[in-house]
Amino acid sequence: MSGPRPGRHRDKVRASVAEALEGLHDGARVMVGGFGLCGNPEALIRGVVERGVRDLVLISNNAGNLGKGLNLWLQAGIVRKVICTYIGTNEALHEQMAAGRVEVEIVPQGTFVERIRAAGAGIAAFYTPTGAGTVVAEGKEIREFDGRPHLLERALGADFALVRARRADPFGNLRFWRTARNFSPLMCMAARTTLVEADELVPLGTFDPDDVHLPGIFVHRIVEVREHEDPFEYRVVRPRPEGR
Amino acid sequence: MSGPRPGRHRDKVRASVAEALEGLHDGARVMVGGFGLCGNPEALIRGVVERGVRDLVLISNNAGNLGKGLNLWLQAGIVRKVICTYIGTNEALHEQMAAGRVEVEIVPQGTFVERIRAAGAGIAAFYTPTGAGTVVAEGKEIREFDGRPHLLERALGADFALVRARRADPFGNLRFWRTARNFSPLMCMAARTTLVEADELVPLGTFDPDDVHLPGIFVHRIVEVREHEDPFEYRVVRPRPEGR
Amino acid sequence: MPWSREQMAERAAREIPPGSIVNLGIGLPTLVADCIPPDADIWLHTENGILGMGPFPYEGEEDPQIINAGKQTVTIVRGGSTFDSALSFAMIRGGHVDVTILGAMQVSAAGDLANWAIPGGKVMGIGGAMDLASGSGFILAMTTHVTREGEPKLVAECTYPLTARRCVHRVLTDLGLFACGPEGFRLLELAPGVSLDEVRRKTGAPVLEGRP
Amino acid sequence: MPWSREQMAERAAREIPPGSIVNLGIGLPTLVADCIPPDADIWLHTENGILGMGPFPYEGEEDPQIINAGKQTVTIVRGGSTFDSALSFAMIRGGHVDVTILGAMQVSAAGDLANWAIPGGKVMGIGGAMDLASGSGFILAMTTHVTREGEPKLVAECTYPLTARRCVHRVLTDLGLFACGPEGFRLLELAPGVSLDEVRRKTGAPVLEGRP
Repeated sequence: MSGPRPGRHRDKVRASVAEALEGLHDGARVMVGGFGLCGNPEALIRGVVERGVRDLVLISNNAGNLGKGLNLWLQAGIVRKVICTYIGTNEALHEQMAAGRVEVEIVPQGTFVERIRAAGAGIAAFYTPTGAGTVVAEGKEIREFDGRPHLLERALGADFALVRARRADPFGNLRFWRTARNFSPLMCMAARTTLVEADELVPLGTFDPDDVHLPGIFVHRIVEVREHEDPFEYRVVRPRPEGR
Repeated sequence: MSGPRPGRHRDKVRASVAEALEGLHDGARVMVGGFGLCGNPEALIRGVVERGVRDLVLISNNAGNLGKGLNLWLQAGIVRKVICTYIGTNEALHEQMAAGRVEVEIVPQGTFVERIRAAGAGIAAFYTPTGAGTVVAEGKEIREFDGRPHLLERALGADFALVRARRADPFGNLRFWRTARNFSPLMCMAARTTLVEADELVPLGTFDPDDVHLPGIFVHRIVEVREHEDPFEYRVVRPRPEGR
Repeated sequence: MPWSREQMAERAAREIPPGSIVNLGIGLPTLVADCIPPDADIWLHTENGILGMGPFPYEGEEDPQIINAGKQTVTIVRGGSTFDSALSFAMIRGGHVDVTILGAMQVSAAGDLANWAIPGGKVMGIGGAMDLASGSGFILAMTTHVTREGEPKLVAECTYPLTARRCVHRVLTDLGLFACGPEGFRLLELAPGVSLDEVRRKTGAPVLEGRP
Repeated sequence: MPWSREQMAERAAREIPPGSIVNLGIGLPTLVADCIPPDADIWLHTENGILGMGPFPYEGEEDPQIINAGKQTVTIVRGGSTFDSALSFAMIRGGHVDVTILGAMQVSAAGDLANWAIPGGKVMGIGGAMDLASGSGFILAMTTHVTREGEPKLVAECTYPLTARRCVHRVLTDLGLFACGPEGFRLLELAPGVSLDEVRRKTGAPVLEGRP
């Protein structure tokens, strides 16, 4: 008997970060875009702390670094589990792990993003050679294809995705800037509700149809945030040669 | 002992269609981009007939129509098998099938393109709900995920991909035009050797890095072809209202 | 009087909530496009790679490289986007398309759909039908109530090759609108002047009344 | 005398055929970028989403949103492109990257690679290492021949957690260049003034000479 679900593709623009975060609840599975501190939705990340939710499952490549980005969530103690690919020098995460306050699941990066894409694309599971013969294979189905062992990996979805875009139109068509794109489009596809923090909100029709990085079908709420810290994680430069 | 394979990412531009098709051999598995007659690599399609190869396995959504596009291959009798998603009014294919001259494998379109992407992305196989409980499931492994039956579908690769692009630079970075994009980027990823017929060859650096639809890593040969028929398959228009 | 094709299209359009993403199959469903209110923020998806498909182009503005899944020339609305087939089917299979309206040859009470092949007929191919039927949030099947020969298309069990099982939520015919369910087709609305008796006579499965 | 880090980088660069797509891991391999001849049509891939990565930016031109997989600011060359991580790993896993140069903690004669974790050490994570090791057409491992404690890094069997099995084709150390194989490490080149004896003493598996 039940009819179609209510349409979600109108009135997506929110006036504030707090409004954009409405409904984000304790225990939610939350994907956050960015590669390290590059391409972080900084205002949404801060907003989640201010909202006061807890027990979050965070799905993000790095969970911040240098006390910035998603380190705020770890410092605030609102994360129960992190699914990520790399910890490295992320002291906040090392500390929380060591203290037993945060469970950490480490996934190879290509598998991580492919699992996220699979969730968004309606693919339940897939076979990848990555991780065969390693600890990553433990407890997973292993199967040979073309003479090579492959692991069965499951789709990885979420309740919410929080991403940063360079520009968004009111329908949620997005463009990203350079390597700030990374996991964000895939996370938008994989979450039930997708929140976009756009550096700039532009009128509908600004983008040529061929130039949309991610169509608005995958986006549910948009908040414009013009100011970002955009910290350097490792600022490396070379001296400018004479005469340039 | 064996060292790295020779690099293929230089001197990609070919002076002629015949040169671009070098090495395309009898019995080759060939993917051809396009949705019906939209976005066909017209010159490469003709070139294959002129080359005189045969027993090809053609992987393409429709295999032409109205005597145009890939119908040329069917009329020339150079196709042994077609893997496609739709036949419809394609009389050339109906005739060849009926006469037992061409074997036809029909694949649901979403599964078709996902299998092609999988081949390009190093995913051996995946589980999709599409086709469960239908003839498509016959002979395939069926497995439940989240309470729904899924089919195991294998990656679908090829020896060659022949695609049309709107613009290419000498490295093979591509941009497509509107719905002429369709399967082409995925086919470029899935084939051992990818041949691009570009409406326009532009200098390196023409594209902003964020605006490349398909990076040149997936492209091996490029031929510029400025003239195309671009036939309408179903030209439908509406009358222009007065005063417009 | 049964609904005309145009009236069916209008009725179908009223099934679409504002703010929805919609895919319209080939044939009857195509007519629905013209009945969608312009201010409803309804976005048309076509599986060959457009979100925000617009009406047929004005004479002289047609582009052979801007087509719909039926290979007809179309346009792209303001805010529309184009993309490759893998992303397009990610939208479909991933459940991001809210409403899909598909033609049908047979629909079973339980929601099985057959719309791609007639036993013994020419094989036409599957196209995007199976993915659309498996992936969409809500599927409305749209068909005349009976075949040209008077055979019911709403049946207890499909005898034609299936497109997908348990996928159709509602069926709109020239006689009425029905919800699929394990016990039968539940009547939601009758075309004006059509009797429940006539519907029952022309339906190959129980037709139920009222809320379940 | 063993090769310096810079000499190793130069030697590694000579392993890359012109016209190749190359991914350079974090650490030692990063140095190889500076040794690639500018006219060799060698394109650097970084898994966070650049094909055609250029050198570090000039002072004042750095952009925190243009980084490599080590999160260092970089540039993009003419003809370079940026893309999402799914496409980037499709390039890697799909075998489209011709040459990958990775750091190593241990490499076995058969080509097993361990480069992401030390038993009992802090867990640093996997990042793209496993995908790179499983997916690339040719893998060159690059490492000092022994640990700071003098333990061999070229071993019969890895004791550290594996990154991938049977993936390394060649190993470049400060002492020489070796091909992996089931019977041992086959010597391809010695650093000047380094003796085969020294290499054998510092290697935890057989070191073979000549063509197999």
